[in-house]
Amino acid sequence: MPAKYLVHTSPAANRFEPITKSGIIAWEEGCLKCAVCVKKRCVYKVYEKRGLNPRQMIDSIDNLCMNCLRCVQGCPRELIHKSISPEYAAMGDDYWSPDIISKIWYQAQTGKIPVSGAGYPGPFSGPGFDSMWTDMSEIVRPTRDGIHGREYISTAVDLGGTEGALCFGEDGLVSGPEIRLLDIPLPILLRMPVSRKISPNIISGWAVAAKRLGTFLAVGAEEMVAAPESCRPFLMPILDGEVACPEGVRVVESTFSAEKDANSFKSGNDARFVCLRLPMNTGIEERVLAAARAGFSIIHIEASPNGSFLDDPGKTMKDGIRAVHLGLVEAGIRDSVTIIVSGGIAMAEHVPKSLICGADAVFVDLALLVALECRLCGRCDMDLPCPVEMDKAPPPWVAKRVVNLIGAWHNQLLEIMGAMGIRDARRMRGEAGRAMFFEELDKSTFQDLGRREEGCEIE
Amino acid sequence: MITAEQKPIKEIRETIAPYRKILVLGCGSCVAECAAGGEKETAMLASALRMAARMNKEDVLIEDKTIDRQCVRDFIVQLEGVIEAYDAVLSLGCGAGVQAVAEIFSDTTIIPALNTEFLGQTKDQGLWTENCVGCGDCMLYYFGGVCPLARCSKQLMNGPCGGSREGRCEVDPEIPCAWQLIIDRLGRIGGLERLGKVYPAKDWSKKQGRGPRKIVREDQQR
Amino acid sequence: MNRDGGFEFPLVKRTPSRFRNPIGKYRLNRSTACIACGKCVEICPYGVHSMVKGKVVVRNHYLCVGEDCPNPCHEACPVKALALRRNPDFAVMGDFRWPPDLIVSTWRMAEFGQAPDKGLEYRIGESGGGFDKLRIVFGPGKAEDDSGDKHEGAKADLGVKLNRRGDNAHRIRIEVPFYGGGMSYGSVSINTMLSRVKAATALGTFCCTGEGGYPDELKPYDEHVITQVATGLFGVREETIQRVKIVEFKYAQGAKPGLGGHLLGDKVTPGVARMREAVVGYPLFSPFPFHSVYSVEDHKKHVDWIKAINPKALVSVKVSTPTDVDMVAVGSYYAGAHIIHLDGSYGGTGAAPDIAKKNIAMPIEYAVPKVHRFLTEEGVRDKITVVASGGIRTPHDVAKIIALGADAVCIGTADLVALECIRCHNCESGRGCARGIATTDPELMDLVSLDWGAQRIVNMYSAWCKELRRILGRLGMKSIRELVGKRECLIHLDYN
Amino acid sequence: MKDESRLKQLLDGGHFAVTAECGPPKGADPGAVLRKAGLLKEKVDAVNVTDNQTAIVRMSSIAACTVLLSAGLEPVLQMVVRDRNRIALQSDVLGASALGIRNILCLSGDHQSFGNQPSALGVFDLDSMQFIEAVRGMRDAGTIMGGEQLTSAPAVFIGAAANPFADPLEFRVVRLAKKISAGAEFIQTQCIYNMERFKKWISLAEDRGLLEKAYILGGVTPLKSAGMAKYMKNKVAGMDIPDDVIKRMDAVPKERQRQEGIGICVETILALKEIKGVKGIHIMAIEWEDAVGEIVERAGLLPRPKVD
Amino acid sequence: MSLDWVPVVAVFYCKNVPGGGEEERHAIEKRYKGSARLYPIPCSGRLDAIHLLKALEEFADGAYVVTCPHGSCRYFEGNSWAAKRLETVRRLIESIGLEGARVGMVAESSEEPIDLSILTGEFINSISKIGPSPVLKS
Repeated sequence: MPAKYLVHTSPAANRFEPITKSGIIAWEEGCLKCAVCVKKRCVYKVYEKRGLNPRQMIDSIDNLCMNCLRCVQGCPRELIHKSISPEYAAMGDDYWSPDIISKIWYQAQTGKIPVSGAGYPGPFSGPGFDSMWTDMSEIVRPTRDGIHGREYISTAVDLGGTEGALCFGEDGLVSGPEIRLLDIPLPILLRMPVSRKISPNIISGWAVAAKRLGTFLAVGAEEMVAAPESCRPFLMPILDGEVACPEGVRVVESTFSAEKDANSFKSGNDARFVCLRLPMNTGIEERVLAAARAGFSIIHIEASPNGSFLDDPGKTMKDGIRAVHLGLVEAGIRDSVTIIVSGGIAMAEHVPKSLICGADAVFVDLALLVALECRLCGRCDMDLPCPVEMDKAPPPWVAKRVVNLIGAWHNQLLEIMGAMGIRDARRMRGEAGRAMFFEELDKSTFQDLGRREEGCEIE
Repeated sequence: MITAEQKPIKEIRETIAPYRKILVLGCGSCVAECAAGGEKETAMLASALRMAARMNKEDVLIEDKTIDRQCVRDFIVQLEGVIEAYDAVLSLGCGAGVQAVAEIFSDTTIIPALNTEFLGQTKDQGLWTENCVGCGDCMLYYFGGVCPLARCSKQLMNGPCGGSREGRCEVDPEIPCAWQLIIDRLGRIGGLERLGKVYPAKDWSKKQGRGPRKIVREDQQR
Repeated sequence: MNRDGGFEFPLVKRTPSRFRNPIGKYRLNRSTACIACGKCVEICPYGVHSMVKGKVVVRNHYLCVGEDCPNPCHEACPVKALALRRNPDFAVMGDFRWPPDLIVSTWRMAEFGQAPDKGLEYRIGESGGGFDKLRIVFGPGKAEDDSGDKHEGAKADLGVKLNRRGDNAHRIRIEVPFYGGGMSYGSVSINTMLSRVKAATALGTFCCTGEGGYPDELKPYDEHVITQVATGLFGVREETIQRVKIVEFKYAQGAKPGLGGHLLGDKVTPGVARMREAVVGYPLFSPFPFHSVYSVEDHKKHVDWIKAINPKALVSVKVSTPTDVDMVAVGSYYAGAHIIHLDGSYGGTGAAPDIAKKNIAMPIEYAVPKVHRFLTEEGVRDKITVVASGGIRTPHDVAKIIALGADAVCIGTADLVALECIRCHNCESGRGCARGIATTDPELMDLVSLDWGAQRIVNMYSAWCKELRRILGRLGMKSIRELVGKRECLIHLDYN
Repeated sequence: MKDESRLKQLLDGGHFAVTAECGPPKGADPGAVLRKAGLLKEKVDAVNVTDNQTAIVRMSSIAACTVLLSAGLEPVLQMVVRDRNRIALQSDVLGASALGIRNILCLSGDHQSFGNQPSALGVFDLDSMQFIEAVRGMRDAGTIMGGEQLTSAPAVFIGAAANPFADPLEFRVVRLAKKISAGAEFIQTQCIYNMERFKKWISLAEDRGLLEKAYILGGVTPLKSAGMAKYMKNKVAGMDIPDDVIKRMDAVPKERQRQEGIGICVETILALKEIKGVKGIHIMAIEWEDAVGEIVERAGLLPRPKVD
Repeated sequence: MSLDWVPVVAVFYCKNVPGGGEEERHAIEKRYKGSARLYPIPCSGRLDAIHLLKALEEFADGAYVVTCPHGSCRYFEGNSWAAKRLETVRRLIESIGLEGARVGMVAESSEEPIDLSILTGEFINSISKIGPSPVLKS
């Protein structure tokens, strides 16, 4: 299979004991020391392999336990009980839930898709991306068998804009401005998270990962010195203010206001591409339109880390992306601009969902830290020592972990596209008709049900 | 099962003092059941010994390991390739275990960490009591299932002695009078007449006197 | 017991947990202050305490109903030796769709054959949408009288006729409005499979083999087996199709819509490999979709193939729930299917990528009304049987989905929960289910015995039938047929 | 040296026998034994010599008995099974007989944990019952345990102890019967203060026909003080002192308590004389041998009868 | 006692004690800089003797347990067992000559619970008085 269709992953062991959901409470007192103890019969050999990591005080009986509760139910003196580990429950926040964090760890470690049995355990729907379902094809659409080797699914996307229509000169050849595009093999770009302390080691590892994935790493212009020279073409320096553009880069990110002419900015820089960053605030669709009209062909819309508008936590980026996309479509200039979104991209499913809503690609930021075993505990912001000693993470390991995570996400993107019968990621952009939205579907299905009248009982 | 108790740390420290690399070796059988030498106790002892060594600025290596049984060759040989790295093994096995390990690893110093106590019963949570002296000639039938040799302070086979009072032994009122138990049990199961005769003197040759005892079962041998 | 048109429903037989300590919602602690007076043994209506050799012990924590108890032992205890608490183990079980209340009440139904009367929520889960926001509404004056078998619905007919085309195929009536969904040999053990099929036979309904082949052990139950023809065609042979009365085409499945079946290498044991004609230890992927089917016409060829091999067989078409599920259903009808089986996205039992479980295709609660409406508008609704599945957990879910337009439902997960599945979601890899249900490991498999398993499932469904009859009685209906598409019997808490 | 026990002859002759206890010294001086012998001479028929009583190391019982013999008193050799195995016990029986000791009282012995050698090994190879049987075998069959023939048999009158006050009461008489059937010919009992219980025991023994099979000598101990009474009640195994006895001791001033103790003792003896089946008394005046004379006199038991 | 010595205490606490939330935990660790290492546990009965020993052996000058009030353990007896284990550890460390006061346990009172932050301060105080652990000094 050609390299562009595949992300090569290889296991990258955890450096620290992961915090897992399970908390076993196994009392010795009163133990009858059964000849065939439920502990000995543990399918996962939890008790047999028991070990304590004294630095973190993490007991392996929690890490290996898979919650079958057989020991709880079998101990003749009922000395074994279960609980959720409080450290697990405390990880992250409402958006970056412990479940999401531990799944990212798993993917970064193994490069594999999380697979489990027994159906979906989660809530019916939720805010933002959790209120949409992607479509699938039943029998009447073309197959995909990409991941199994027959037809390939392309996840490549372009950065940059094209004209709405081609212009031809009198010679019959295409005239007009040259169409310049940057091709990346998957609709995912990496990005240094803001407001976290990132060591040069990590920047270096991320840069290598960006190179290996063939995508870009957006990184502060000051931090980028940490990256190896060979990775330079895969870096996207974030230029705040009038910082000079470093040599050897292909694209820079700017925070210049949209009012300023894109060309005037470019003239002072070597990079051929400029990505304009705009905050996802109320009215974003107008500002994107303005920027596009001003000539910016790549626009990065930054939402909050929890996937909401920066100025209104009640609005989710899902709606913001749809509004921007529709605004551009209505203005007839959708193809002249590439929309990259960031903020709250925490799970593989957020990539296709962002695309379906209208983005061309996404930036992954916090998830890159979580891939390195970050627990999002925020201790670094409080000047407390990092429980996973992030600053000591070796760059090759960092690169491997990130490639694993993105590789797993890539495979999951293929699953979604395969199910939809879409063979090109570019075709997925804005395909809202191939998605189902909770708000519409729920209302149209249920609003005309019966009514509860006086004296009625419900059950 | 065989019961044992850990020796005082002070005594253990004295016996291991000449050695630099020590393997603290637990046993997963009887002594684990009486919470004297199982995996957990072994880990605790090793940790305490390491701390003690560090406090006294002794440059020693103390590691721990637990095998399923220290009294069966097949389990002991699992130590091959492990034990050689140590100057001494501090064994939390019973006396039999300590000797078995010493026999198989004849060039290694084996130090007992436990005092082996008796053949006992787990009476209650954290309570073990002696039930059997291993006399080699069981007479429990005649005594209603209570052994006077193990449980009477004076090993009377024709008791009780004159010190029995309200069912307690004269030696310690904590101890139930074995003979009271025998009489009560036989009374309940209708076997009091068994006590009518004078039991002759015990044939102790089945327990001792001919060197260490052994059991040979040809049908079990390979 | 109940006689309906000559059919005799199986007897309920108390079938307790296989495990020593069944889990309930509450726990009682007995302190050393207990004087063994026996008061608690005497007053507890649920048999929680027992006297053993002069000591009182809490034998059956799991039967305690906690705060709902009319005779609380911990209050009556003369020496206050008893303390009541929520069982912390209970709280760690389950998930949004199957909260601990639902798991434990399903276990109770499987043990006793009736819904728990106190202390447990057995009707809805906590997913916050769909079934869990729908309620059955009973008109005024229909005061609840569900004591014993005296209520109005006690004799209500729960049977469903599956062949509505009126063609030459079998005229099959199932006695209960549900049958067992496909779980393949390999994904679950032969004991689990046999337990389900045996229970289905006793209940006068069917159970599907899934796509892992048709083991010979099922021979005695052929009359009640649906065999599956799935994209992998594992173990599909002419004789297997001729053995059964219903053949199911699996185009897609709710657990992973748009993806083929997936059996991880760990579970491909020699037995499984033999059945599937595959290699031991290698994962088995079924393709998606049928590579021979790209249109309704292709699909019809498929159906005709079955009809040629076994002309009397009913054909069921199992599909997932894409946006155009209504078109798919109509297409299936015109291709000659007797049953259109819609498998909603939140269901399934087998191994699936997490991303597929949650995000692809719509929940069954949306799909059934859509299909029901479209088939009705097309004028063919009464010519085809609509079977719904995917996240149907309780008798109340059954009633709700039928009121939304299904004729019958297909059940998978609940069967497994009856066999004491705890929903740890680890069935897919390693030795498989640690509780011996979804495993191919010979040692673990033996944890479930056939008689025990079959009786547990029979018991659970007996409880479901009682509940359904009670609901029908309260609705003033004499047959489950009357409920089909009666949207007015439901309210949605968000739109009311 | 006479061949027959004087004590046996007295009892056979229907006399009410009087024995007393004499504890050997914690030293090697025979004079200490002779001093006690002087106090008891003519006052009692035989003198029990204790065998490392309460597990405290003293002059050996056989040696002290020999000293008594030299002073013209008849000793009762007490032997406990605590300190010697069956070999040593049997050999000592032969030795004692050779030295002219004609009475042996076979006992279990106080547990070694009570004495001044608590870390000693308790032998208990035989129990008192088996020991009685062994001695009888040596005397009557002329064989040691296991049946081997002796060149000459020992001549001893075999005694045993009984405690009517230990539990369980019913079984006490069973055990008495066992001791008698094992070969005990006279029985010395634990100190009697609880007359009621003693009478009950005697009647149980009578029911079994034991009173005809052995001579029962009731044990008495004069109390020195109320403190001693309490101590014995609470601390000494197998002792039963009713509360009214303690009250009675408490009721008199300290300096008169010894007299009161002797008074109680005399009353007890007088009461015992009236009980059918009690064939004598055994006075255990612990380290108070000088009281024995007064007690015997006040109980009207002087002078002691003579035998030839 | 050297001036640059900073005591380190390991505090194992039942997650149900007042002030036992994650944010509070961070605040406490920040407040006491490197002196406090906090380990929430689902039930104090989860704590094994080896956890305390390992803490003392590896990094802590003192190891403490904070449990929910007597009688309110969700698992009924977890905290009373924790108390017994703590005593075992105390006896063991005393037998090797380590101060018994380096381990301790506080059962919260149900009437007047003391905030974990205050308790942690008290633990650090009492360890400061005892001085650096001779186990770690070398």
